[in-house]
Amino acid sequence: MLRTVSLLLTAALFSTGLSCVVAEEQLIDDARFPLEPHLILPVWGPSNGQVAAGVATGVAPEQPIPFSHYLHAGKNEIQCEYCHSAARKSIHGGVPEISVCMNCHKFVRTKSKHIQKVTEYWQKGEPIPWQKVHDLPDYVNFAHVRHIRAGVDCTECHGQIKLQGKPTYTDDGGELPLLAVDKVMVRETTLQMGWCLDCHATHPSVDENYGESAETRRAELKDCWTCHK
Amino acid sequence: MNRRNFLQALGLGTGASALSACGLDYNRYYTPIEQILPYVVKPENVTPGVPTFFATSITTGPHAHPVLARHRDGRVVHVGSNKHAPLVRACVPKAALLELQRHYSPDRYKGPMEGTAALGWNDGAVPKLTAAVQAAKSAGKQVVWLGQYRSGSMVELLKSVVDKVVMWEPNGYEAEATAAQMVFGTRFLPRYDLAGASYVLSFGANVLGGWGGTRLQSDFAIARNPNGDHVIARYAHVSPYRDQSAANADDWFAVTPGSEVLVARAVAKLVAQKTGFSGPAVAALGNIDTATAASAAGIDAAAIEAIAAQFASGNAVALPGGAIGAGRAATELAAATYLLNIVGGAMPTLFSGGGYRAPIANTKDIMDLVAAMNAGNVGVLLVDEANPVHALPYSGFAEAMGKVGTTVAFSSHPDETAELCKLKMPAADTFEDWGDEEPLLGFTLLRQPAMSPLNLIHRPLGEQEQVATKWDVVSAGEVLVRVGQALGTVTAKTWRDYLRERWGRMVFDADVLAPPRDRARREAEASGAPWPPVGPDGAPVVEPPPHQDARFGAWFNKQLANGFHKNDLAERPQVLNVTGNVQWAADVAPAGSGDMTAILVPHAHVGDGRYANTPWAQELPDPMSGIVWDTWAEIHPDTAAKLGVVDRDEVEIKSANGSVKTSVEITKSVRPDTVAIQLGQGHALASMRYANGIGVNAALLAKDVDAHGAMAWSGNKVTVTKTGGRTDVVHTFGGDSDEDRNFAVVVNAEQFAAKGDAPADHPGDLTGIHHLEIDKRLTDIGLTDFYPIPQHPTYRFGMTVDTDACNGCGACSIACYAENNLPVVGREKVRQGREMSWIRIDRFYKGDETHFVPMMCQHCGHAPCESVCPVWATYHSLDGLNAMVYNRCVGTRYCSNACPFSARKFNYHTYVWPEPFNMQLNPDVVTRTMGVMEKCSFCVQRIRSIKSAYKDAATETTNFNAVVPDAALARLPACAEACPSQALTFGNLEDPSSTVTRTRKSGRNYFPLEDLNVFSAVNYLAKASFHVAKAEAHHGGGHGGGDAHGATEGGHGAEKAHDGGHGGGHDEHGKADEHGSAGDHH
Amino acid sequence: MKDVYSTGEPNRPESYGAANRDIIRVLLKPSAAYFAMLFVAVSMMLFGVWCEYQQIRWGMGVANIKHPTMWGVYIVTFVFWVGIGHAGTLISAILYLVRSRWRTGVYRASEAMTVFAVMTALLFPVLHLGRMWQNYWFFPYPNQRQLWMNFKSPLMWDVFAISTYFTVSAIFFYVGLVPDIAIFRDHSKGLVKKVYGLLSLGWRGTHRQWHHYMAAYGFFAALAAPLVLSVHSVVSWDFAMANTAGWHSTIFPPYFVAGAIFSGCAMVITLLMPLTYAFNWHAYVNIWHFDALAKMCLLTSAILTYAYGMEYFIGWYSQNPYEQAIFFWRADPWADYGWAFYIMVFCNCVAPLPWYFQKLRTNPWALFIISIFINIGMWFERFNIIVSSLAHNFDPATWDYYWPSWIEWGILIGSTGWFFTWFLLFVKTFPAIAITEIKEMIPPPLKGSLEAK
Amino acid sequence: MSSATGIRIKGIYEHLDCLLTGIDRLKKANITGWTVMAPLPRHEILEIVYEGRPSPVRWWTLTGAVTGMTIGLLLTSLTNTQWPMILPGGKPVVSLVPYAVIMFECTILGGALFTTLGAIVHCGLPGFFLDKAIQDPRVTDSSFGIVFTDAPTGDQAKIEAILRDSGAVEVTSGDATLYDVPNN
Repeated sequence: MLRTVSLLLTAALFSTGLSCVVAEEQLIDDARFPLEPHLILPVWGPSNGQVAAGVATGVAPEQPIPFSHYLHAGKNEIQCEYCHSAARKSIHGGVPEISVCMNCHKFVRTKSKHIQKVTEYWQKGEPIPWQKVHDLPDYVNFAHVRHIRAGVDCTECHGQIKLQGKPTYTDDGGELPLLAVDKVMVRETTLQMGWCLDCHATHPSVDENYGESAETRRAELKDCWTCHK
Repeated sequence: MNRRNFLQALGLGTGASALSACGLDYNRYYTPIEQILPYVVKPENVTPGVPTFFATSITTGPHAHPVLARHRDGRVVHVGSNKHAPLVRACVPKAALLELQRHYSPDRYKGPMEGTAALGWNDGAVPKLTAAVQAAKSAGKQVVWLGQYRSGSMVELLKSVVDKVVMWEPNGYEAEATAAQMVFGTRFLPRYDLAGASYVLSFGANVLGGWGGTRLQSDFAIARNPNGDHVIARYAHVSPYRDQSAANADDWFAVTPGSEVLVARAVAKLVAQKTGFSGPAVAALGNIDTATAASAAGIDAAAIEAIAAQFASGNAVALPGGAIGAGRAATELAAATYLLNIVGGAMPTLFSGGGYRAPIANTKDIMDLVAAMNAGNVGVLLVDEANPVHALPYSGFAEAMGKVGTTVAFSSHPDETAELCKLKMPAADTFEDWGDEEPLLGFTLLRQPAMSPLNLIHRPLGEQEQVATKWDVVSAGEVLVRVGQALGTVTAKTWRDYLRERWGRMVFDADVLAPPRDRARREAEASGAPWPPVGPDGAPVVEPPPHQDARFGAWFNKQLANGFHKNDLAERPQVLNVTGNVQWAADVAPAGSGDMTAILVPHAHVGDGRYANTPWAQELPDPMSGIVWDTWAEIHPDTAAKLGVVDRDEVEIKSANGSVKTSVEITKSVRPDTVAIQLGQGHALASMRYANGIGVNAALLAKDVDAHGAMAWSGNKVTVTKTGGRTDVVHTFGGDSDEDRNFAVVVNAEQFAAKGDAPADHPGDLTGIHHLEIDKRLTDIGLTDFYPIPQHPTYRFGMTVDTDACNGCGACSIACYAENNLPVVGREKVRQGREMSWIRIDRFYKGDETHFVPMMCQHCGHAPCESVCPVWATYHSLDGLNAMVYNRCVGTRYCSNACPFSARKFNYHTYVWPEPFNMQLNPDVVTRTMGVMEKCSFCVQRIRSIKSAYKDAATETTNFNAVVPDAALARLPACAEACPSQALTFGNLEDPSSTVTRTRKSGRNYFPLEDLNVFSAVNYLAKASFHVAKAEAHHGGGHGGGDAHGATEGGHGAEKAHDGGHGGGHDEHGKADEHGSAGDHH
Repeated sequence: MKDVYSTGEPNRPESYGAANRDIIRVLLKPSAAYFAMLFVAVSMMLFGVWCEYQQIRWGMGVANIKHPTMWGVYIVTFVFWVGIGHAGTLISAILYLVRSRWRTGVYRASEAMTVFAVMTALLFPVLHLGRMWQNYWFFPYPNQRQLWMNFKSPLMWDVFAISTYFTVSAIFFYVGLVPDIAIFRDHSKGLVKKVYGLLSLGWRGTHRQWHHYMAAYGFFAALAAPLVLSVHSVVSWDFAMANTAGWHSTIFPPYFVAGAIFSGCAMVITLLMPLTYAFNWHAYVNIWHFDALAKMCLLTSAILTYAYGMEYFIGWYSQNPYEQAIFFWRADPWADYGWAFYIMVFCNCVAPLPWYFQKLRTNPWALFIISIFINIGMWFERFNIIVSSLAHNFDPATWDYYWPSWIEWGILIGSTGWFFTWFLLFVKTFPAIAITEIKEMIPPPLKGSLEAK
Repeated sequence: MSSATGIRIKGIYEHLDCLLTGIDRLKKANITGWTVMAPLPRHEILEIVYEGRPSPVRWWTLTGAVTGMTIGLLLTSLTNTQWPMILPGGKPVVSLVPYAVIMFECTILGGALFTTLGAIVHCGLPGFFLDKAIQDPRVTDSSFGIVFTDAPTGDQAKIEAILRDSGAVEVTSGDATLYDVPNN
């Protein structure tokens, strides 16, 4: 008797639950106002995924062109802002448009296979799909312009870029030895919040730039809404 | 498992143990590697990450308005105000923002189609259209253009391509234009300048709800502001229905439907007697006596006399009936108001001829067109965003379309009419097109593309790839130019060339070339030299066309940069002469049988239906009823009692033409013998996904036009019966009364006019609010608060909300949606109380007044929400902002419970923007995910960028300590920028000269729930009313409250001036009469 | 069979060994009825888990919380269970300190109830979070973000108060259990013996152990006693510290503590009454105990009634318009939540009144039914305080009506299932009567032939 | 602990007065190293053994409470001074009134945890620190016992005599016999 009652009770409980949940799903599932469900067990990432930005250093995704900062910025001493001209004006550092590459590479090493690939993009009018290495979460408002104007050196966040992308040459029998770059761009810093805060608290540029109001600026640099959207 | 996956697994372990980077991207412990896609060649003056502003104009016809489109990384993300445009105050019309969302609608036609088969432009659609036009012309059939109001070059181009131009909108200005033809002999719209008015008399036109363009709202706000000229414009509304505009009126005369014309004429007669005006206008008024008019209108004759007395006292302007006054005598009503303006002396200052002059068709013209179509006289019908199939269900338009050889839709979005067209040639919309509009005589607005036609970039995301979608649209002008080329009537190569050529001819020539040419001619005439000058060969010198002049390119670019051109016609008063006579209809009463009259009202946001498929327009609550995503029937409480219905009951409304069933909303905003229903809804078209199935089409009740061919929307008797059903209409409003909690506060208008907002001895003394007293012993030792107000080194941002200027239109709210990436949650979730609007426009009825009080986060100095957050997700920032860090929020929702203003909104779900709505998202504001609180941030992203901009004002050096001046802050947040009435003013409370600091010293300053002592950064200015008694000085209490501020806010200026003994002295006597006598020294 | 209707102290078993054997009976093979109850409890719990899964997947939107009522059934139920969790430690600690004799029979079961109720309550602050997966942000631990928490927030006090309360009452509970588990260990065999052996920590009952044990037990009681009073005070500050009218009141701490004891004692009656009959424990728990519990309920009911009245008096006396409005509205029988108010008043102020008659106070059915009324009433008390104050908060334009969704009911059901699952498992595996303390009430075996020092 | 060098003796009593007599006689005979086992903390036993000496657990409790309070104060104050510009609701960085709640809770928590620790240490728990000889299922049931885990071999007869004379129902000694306990 008791067993029957309890079984019936449970069955009733579950069927009510099921119908409620189905009704709830119907209410939620409106294609006009789509919702994104939360993953219950986010165990495995997409195949092209990386660990969420900021956790690990040494991240170096494969890039479409084996570009070498070692050669450009290091050996040839091209200033950072020659190519990354947006950094002084914009929140973005600005990956240069292909026309900037072509300024030189219309004439320089045009026979290189990699340069020919760049030229191909240029001629087709397609952007080069660079993979993002220094990626901050969407809720962070980072402005290159403020840091550059404050006098923060690029290397303080981006690391020793001039030493990155050291090339090796393989003689494949062609006219030019083929350049190979092990890691085009490596994230050397964590880009984590605590890392940002440490610099905001101690960087000497604040005292130089703000003089008497440096203390206020230090407080402002610790204010959440300075960096969070 | 390959090496990569292994490393990822390793990385996950690291991530999990470091417990970091789990912010709003919580869903992705892995983030996809994003791509950086640089430009191939960077466009000039575009820097990725820096917004570019394009001066352009938005919406068409008489409503065209100059704005700045904010372009960011290839797409328009917001529409801002054009501060430099003359004749209009800097603001963003609601329609501009709705156009912005419409621009990104997923329902937009993606490209030219024949039936449902996709076509190409150059090899399909355009040749087909050209062939059809040529065939029609050779067969002697008409090529007809049916479209929304357009002016400027488009009209000229149309006239050279098509045979007949029918520019018609369902709730347009046909009665006004026809009346102008009757009275003044030309078909145009008069120009109203409300800024100088001291009495505005509307016979139904919702002047504060968009009638006549947003310019009138701004002008009225100027007229309403007594600072400077000590006059507050009084606004009287004569109409059976009180809409959002009429709710702002000081006097509402609820006349019987159709009788507005009688009242207008009776008033005009009386005014003419008072002013002694004589002339043809008086004669044109015909015979009418006050008593007859009063009895027909159902109001006292004394009321008419009072209106006339007010009107005759000068600076008065009368406005016609608009959509609500469109009864059986719609045209006569417009004519009567013109005559009233003339006899009242409004012409030519407040009422003049310098209005809109482009074609305006009557509904009768549509009916004629239908007849012509049925007769087979129309070979090609071109439809441009006009939807007579839906708006005029009895016109037989849909059937007639079948009898037209080729029907072409230029509409960019599907609607009932466009869907029936055989050929769909979706035109580039307002953000992708060139064009111009002339809303006022001599005031021309340019339109330029602010972005290249919409397309979704191919972007790999995870393992699934988004298919590239491109909206393959071409400007309607471009198509017409090509057709014109084929016909041989147009020589320009492109639509842009056509525009430039016309601007060269019409504007540049007059502006730049004509003055020296005239001078040369005068000199030639004086010296007897030949004119035009002759060359060495003796032949007259042929000047090149103006647009080929060497200076033209630079000149045109300058006009483009401005977005407008104004010549002296715009400023010169255009006097109108009464040339015709008016045949006054004998019977103005609604037709049909029934004991009620249906007032068909364009929906406050959806309008005549053009924004029905725009989620923002649907989600924004109706200003008066708070209803969203629906139509409803407004019924007077007495009538409801008679019918035995309550709110949300279903009723059937039946006219001679048809019937609709809809929900009851009981309100005192209608006369007992009328029922008001919203137009614009009731679409049943799957391709309009947001409009589909929303409400009913109230146009089913109306069929007839008046004697002059204008649609008589509100001229039908109906019977209302209870069906017994219930509806699921969704309200967003709670109580109608502010329960005397000082949300809605009035000042006596005359008192306010006399004093203005000049610093008062006792801030807030005009409002008559009794403040809680603070013991003198406490104020003496400065102990009014447990804790001092936080220190702010440079800024404490604050806002002033002028509830007298606010008319409840909702532009601020939509601007906020656009700027801050607020999701639209849809009808079902609004029912559950989940609307996300950061600005809630509270509507309160109090006394004779309807108050619209925009409530947003008050950024309190002592914010109750901050101290309760366990994780510091909300805190008081250095700039005095009540900051909310979304990605720190865990979602306890305690802050929302603590907020006395209920200003916080919670993300119940992770909302997704269906593509391409996501392209409108502001990249400076993160989209929030489920479980976090959000609220007004005073547009912190704009504050951040303007602070940065002032630091970088000099290109080479950086002034790190630059302070943003008040002028640059006043309209900084999106809401303040959008407000047509400039009711919202932003600024720095630490700056003693800023507007926000000054208004805090005004006599009508008040803070809602001030006694909670939260030290809001938002102060409110009371609404002026002609119906309240003058406030007695209320020193005792007032001082107590004031002193609290003076003592605790320290350096906030004048409030300090009356601390100490002054306030305390009065506090000692607690009696009202003593306060009264003490108040005399004001 | 002993006279279970007598109001006197029960007749104790004759010897220590008899007490052991009486209690050890719980380890016998359970009946079908037990399994049926367990099955229902587990099913209810699973239903709750299912609802919670929906809530995590789709967000808080599956619950009906809405502006301005941002706290609903979850917080109501949280406060309810925290309140239930008061009686156990009150009985075991405070009555221990005041050497109340009737404590002995009921304290173990009510302590178990406390621990499980607090475990149930602890679910709610987590699962009511919009982002429950971020709940670790509530705990102070050094992190790379250099972020800490706001210790000025009542919710933070809550975190400390509830987790401290849970820790201390769980330790207290366990410490009390150790000698009794040792008894079970010595009465069982094989693997079971090993498990009990581990759980009893190898208790031997040496004089040294008893000496320090008794000292520690006394200190635990002394520490737990103020904690009992503080926990619900802190919970009440969640409301009293917010300026919301209807919450912002200094009377809340005593009012909440009294309410907690009220509901807790009622829940002890509700749980122990069937247990006593099921296990035939009349020698340990009888009407004498229930009578005492009912008297506690009567006292706290009177305090609650006073508090309800005082809220209205202060609402009137303060002349605060917001306070007045909210209290007037709450008591309006035709207003949105009038029914909830009158359920509360009936269950908490009127329903216990029959207990003033000794006859009804000693009637098992009257005790059981009225205690259930009290449980319901106390849930509605929290519903009234939380929901009605929020639904009519300061800005009249936002007023709205809240009614829980099925998901919220489901999670409430699930929490009940969770509680009863633990409780049912406990009574069949552990001594639900404190054997050792019962032994203290039995006269020691004396030979009498030798002189006792 | 099997490092015992002496003899193990166990006496089981069924009556409290006999047990108390036994303890008394052992004390009078200046014999140490006994352990009394009881199914319940009879105050007579504790009094006769400890003669009113209090348990050192109280010092643990005091230390724990003071430590907890200090931690509460430091945790709240130091973490909030790390973010001095965050003044929620205008409240000062170090606001002792709200922190008092945290300090109170930490005091109780610290006190309880240290008391537990103290009790564990002083009671010699968990039991594997105790000699296996101190184990008899009868003492959790209804009997009492006196156990010598390491009595001097020379005293065996004397001790056994005292135990028997005072009324022990069973006296065993040696190793194997002690571990061979009846199990019911």
